[in-house]
Amino acid sequence: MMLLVTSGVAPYLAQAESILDVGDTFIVPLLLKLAFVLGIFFVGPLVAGYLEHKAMGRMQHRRGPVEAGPFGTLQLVADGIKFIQKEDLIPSAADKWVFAMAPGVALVPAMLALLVIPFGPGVFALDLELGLFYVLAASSVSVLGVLMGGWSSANKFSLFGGLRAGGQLIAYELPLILAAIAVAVQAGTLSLVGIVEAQAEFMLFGTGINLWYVIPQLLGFGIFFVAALAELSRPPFDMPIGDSELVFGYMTEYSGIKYAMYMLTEYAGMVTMSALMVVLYLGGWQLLPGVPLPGCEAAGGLFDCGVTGTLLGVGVMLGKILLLVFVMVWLRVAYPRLREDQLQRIAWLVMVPLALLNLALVTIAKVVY
Amino acid sequence: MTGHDLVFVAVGLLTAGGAVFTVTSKNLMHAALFFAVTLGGIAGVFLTLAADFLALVQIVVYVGAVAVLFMFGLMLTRAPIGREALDGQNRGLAMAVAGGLFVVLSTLVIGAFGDLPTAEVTGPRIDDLGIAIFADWVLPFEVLSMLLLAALIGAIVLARRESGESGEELTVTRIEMAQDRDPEALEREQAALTSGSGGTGEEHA
Amino acid sequence: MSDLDLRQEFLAGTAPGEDIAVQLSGDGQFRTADMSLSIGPAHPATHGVFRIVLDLDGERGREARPVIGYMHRGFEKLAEHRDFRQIFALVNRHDWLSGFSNELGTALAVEKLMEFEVPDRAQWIRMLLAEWNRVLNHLMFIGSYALELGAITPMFYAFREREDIQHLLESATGGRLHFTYNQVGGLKIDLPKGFLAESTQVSSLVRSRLPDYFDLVLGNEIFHGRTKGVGPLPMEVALSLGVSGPTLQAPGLPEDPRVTEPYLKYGEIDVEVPVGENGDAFDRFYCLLHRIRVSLDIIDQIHDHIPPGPVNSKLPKMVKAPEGATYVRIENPLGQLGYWLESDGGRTPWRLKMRTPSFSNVQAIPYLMRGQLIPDAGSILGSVFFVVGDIDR
Amino acid sequence: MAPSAPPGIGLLKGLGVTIKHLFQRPSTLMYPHERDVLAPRTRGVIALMDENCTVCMLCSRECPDWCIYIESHKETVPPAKEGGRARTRNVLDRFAIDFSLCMYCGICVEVCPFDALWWSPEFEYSEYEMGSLLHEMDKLREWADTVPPPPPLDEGAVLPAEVSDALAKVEKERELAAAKELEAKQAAEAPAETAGDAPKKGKAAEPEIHVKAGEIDQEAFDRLIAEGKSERMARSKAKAAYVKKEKARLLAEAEAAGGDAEAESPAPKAAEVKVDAGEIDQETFDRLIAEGKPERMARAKAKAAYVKKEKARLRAEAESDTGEGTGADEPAEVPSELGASPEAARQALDADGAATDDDAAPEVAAEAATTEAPAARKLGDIHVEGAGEIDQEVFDQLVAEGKSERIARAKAKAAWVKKQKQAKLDEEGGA
Repeated sequence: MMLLVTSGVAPYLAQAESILDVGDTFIVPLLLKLAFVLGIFFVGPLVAGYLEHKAMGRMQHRRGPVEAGPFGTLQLVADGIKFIQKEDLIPSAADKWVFAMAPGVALVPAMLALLVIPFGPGVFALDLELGLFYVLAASSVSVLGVLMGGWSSANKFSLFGGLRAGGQLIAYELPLILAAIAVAVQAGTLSLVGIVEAQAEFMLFGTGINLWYVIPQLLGFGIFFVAALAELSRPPFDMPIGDSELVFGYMTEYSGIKYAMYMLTEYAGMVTMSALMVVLYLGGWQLLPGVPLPGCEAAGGLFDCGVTGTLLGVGVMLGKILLLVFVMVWLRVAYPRLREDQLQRIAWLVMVPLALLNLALVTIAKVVY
Repeated sequence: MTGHDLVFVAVGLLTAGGAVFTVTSKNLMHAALFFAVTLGGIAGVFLTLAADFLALVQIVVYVGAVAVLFMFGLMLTRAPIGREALDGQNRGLAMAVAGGLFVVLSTLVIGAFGDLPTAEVTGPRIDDLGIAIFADWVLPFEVLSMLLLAALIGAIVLARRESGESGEELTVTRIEMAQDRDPEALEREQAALTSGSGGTGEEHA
Repeated sequence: MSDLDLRQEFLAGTAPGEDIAVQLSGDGQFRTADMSLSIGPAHPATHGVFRIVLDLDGERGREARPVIGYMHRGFEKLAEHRDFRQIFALVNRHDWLSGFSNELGTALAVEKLMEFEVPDRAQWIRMLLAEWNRVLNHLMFIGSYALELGAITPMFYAFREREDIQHLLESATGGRLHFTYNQVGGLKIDLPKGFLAESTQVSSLVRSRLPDYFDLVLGNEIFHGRTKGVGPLPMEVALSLGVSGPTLQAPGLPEDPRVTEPYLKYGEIDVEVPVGENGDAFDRFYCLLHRIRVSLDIIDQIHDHIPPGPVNSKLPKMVKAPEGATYVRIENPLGQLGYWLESDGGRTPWRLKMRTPSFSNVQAIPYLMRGQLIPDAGSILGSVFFVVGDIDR
Repeated sequence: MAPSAPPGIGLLKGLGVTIKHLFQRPSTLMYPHERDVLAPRTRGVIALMDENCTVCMLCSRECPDWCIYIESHKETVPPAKEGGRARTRNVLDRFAIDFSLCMYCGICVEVCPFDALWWSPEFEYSEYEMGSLLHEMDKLREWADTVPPPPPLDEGAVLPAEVSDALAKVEKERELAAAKELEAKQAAEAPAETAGDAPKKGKAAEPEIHVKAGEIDQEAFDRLIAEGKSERMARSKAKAAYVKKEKARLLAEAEAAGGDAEAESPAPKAAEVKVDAGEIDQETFDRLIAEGKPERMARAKAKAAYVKKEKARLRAEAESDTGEGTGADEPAEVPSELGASPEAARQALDADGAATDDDAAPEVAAEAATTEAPAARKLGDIHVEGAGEIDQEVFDQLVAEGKSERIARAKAKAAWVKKQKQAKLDEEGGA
């Protein structure tokens, strides 16, 4: 992170329009941005986890957590404290360094991915020109941590979990990127903020109706969503964990804080991927297509919104993210797990051709109009 | 020396260190991990040279895919978990090749760019990159993609053929496998083979 | 379905390192290193202390060897040292999900040996409770099988229904799992007032919730993908292995002692036997789910039939079965339960041999698992429906 | 097999089922905050009424895992009459059940010939140490306060012999009382001559007197202790003395109140003495808590106290408005106390079994009353000979409807039996 900020990315800081750029010093906005990203990183997964607990509970005809805090809201905090207290076990046959480093390797990229995601009008740490590509690159590194954990545990179940995770990630990286590229082609930019802007300006061909990309790219959205589920190992693609087959996959031997780090990675990934989908397909922080947020009517309706507009924008964005997280939870509740070979088959025989088709269609449409 | 130079040196050292550990590591898996570090370091080098796009491509393709594929392959084979000596017994040759390459490359680079003045690095914009690839260099690009496709198909074909067709006879070197099989099972298998009952496929169907 | 199999001819004359000719067989897939994976005795997929050793090639198992006996408690021997009143508390524990049916089998065996005439009312009530017990058991397996395939929700729904039924049974028997309600000659005590009304109510409640399972599990495409064509058990193999219950009905044989050899009053009511077509995991689950429906139908029929009268008959102070032996088989929730009861005229059985459905069903596992993937191994393991206590006794 | 639906429908249905439940009320019971009402037959914990125990050792011997420990000694009881023979009897010293071994089969409760062992639905007695699961006599006695009355049996049930005997006796007495009332009426028509009434009344009142057996006569106790008797002995004697005294007192009271013939029923109708068992007597509860008893125990006792109080109150109410002619129809005892004799408890099977079953209180109460009344016979009570016959009409109809022959026959049989019963019932009603 230091690397990014201090070196090549520094020039972009100057041109960024983020409201986090207060004052003209360098260090204050930097700290502010760090705090913002870390805040999202630690609170987002908690909220997502709480939503999962509660929604899952209610859908299963039970209540979910109720005791810790009001309505059980502090359950995950309590879990975190428990994880910290637990003994940090390392199997004697394990490769200790790799074993210890693996959760961190998985965790850090998940954190870095949040750097460029805009959470509201002007609320982002960085507006990279390559934002989309950057998020995908960061999330693809996470799998190294999973593989390291799976291999170093010296456990056959962990090994299988790692293998499956590796195979799954390689298989789904391709459709994910292809679907994202289609969006980049349509928007004509790789910047996430730019994509949101492009969505605000996109009109249905020949008419004046503003639409989000989810309508013209419904296929791409579907592919992206499924690929994101697979990339995150969320049910019905949770074979790397597959508790009834592989005990707990690559996490079998982990306990205490390291296990918590893996879990944090998963939930942070859910938040990141949902945020990415909102930005790419669901119009970012816009409330409705073609309707600027109150307070944002000036300046093209995306920036310079004032306090109310900004807060509203952040609220809309978070609401959309939680909606997508809820859908992920919903799928987890409703479906059994697929088999690894079925997943590969879907990836290579269905998803990749469809993603290519989608890309081709979008490119043709882009060229024609 | 500017801060920029410091970062560049640090990243360069990280890359070089990763590379050294890759070749000296006694554990195959560690070597693969250090290799991933090296690849990541190279991405860092690109970044310090303001080639963001290249850096990200480096991460997606090499760290996210190639290194993962490496480890994937190692896990599928019998990569030893834990400490186990690993020796290709080609050290002299490898060192000679690596050393020669280093000398040749550094001579070339220093000879070609050594006298250029240090300037503020400004990488190319992606637009320029795209235009360059798809306008000026479109032919090499297409040729390269064809090559890669051919390699891909070739790999699949080779992999399939290597394991042979059902019923084919191959000459292989016998390896000792009997320690985990009881002799009776072997006899049974042999009897099944000699009676010509075919492969296991029929039994399972 | 099998892998490419590299078979080496182990000739006496060759030594390791020498070149020999080998024959290739299989379908020409990739070949990877072998691994022996021990699933169990404590593994989430085995629900109990049951162990299976898989020889793996990649994720594909070449051979599966079930290892049983981690839970052997010597019930058969224990029963030889407990009198005919006490063995009821033993037998309802070997298959802890079908306590009532186990008791029923024992009671029938002892009564058959003693040539005891059981009052009609007791027979009908026994049937009623046995069917409720069957529903209880099957609900458990619906939940656990779905869980094995990664669907977490059906378990919770199943337990909700189980709770209602257990409440009902508790009001009559006092127990939730180990009912101990049967005794030689009938039942311990009559049903409490309002039991039948509540039973009708619970029956319609469970029936109204059955569609949830059909929609959530049986109709799900992912579920189809995981179970259809997985672990098919042909009829002749099924018969030769002695499997029973849903596992035997899945290949299409409507074998069910309730119909083929009616005991109690099953002859007087309508019992439907659901059958499958291919004998695969899907069909086994299909049969299981439909057996719940059938049981509810039976329960509704029984409600109209229960006559007034006594539920037990006067017994001698010390129940002694006359010298001799008998065999009784009944349809337990998981399949056919047989009790071979031999008495030397004393107050305890001289020998009580249990032919338990789980033990026989588990025999099919090595056959079914050969050449299957690990996830399919879980799918198969869950679909032959066994209770570990019932395997090991 | 299931009809094949278009692809994707199954997935959507799954989503539908789960989202449907999102908007339903969860079925969870928030356990420590809410408690379930367990069935009276629930095998939660075994309670001991040690005063009923005769140390016959049957339970201990029949226990499949030998988890009941009994110790006793013999005592010589001095002859009742001068010159009689001294008898020996067993005195219970220790009765313990090891609940870490118990497998809750209930054989001990079942075999106990003197109703000393009972099942209680209480289940919250887990401990941190295994050894603490060994419940000694005092603890087992405390559980006895939590034993609910047994539930009434199903309509079609044949009552156990002892219960039906007791009911027959009650019926006989009832007839006797009716006859006497008739006589009394006739007598009242004649010029007043009430001298013969008092003894009759006294006699009628005798079985109605019921005393709480748990208390002891302190005076007698002290005296016996002073005489050097063992404490146990003294307590049991004092208990007996108390019971005797109380009975005498109640009898005297009854006689004193005896001008009015219709005020002769200290025990009101069973159905009226029905109390909501869920409540607790706060006063008792607080007192027990203050005494340092565990909360659970206190709650159980307070519950019992509440039930006791309520019953007493209801009874008093019933007594106060005996203007109506409830006099002769309910001589059945109300076994409100658990220390009651086994016969009383058995009668409770039918009489006020549902007293604490607050769920079904109203209708069960009504039904309990009808069970009591001899005239209200139901189909279930009637026995029909020859169940082999079938109702041809029904049979033909069912066969015509396409039912299988077996089903049709079974249903027709049931229809025939029902018809016969109805006919019999009508006959009786007409007669």
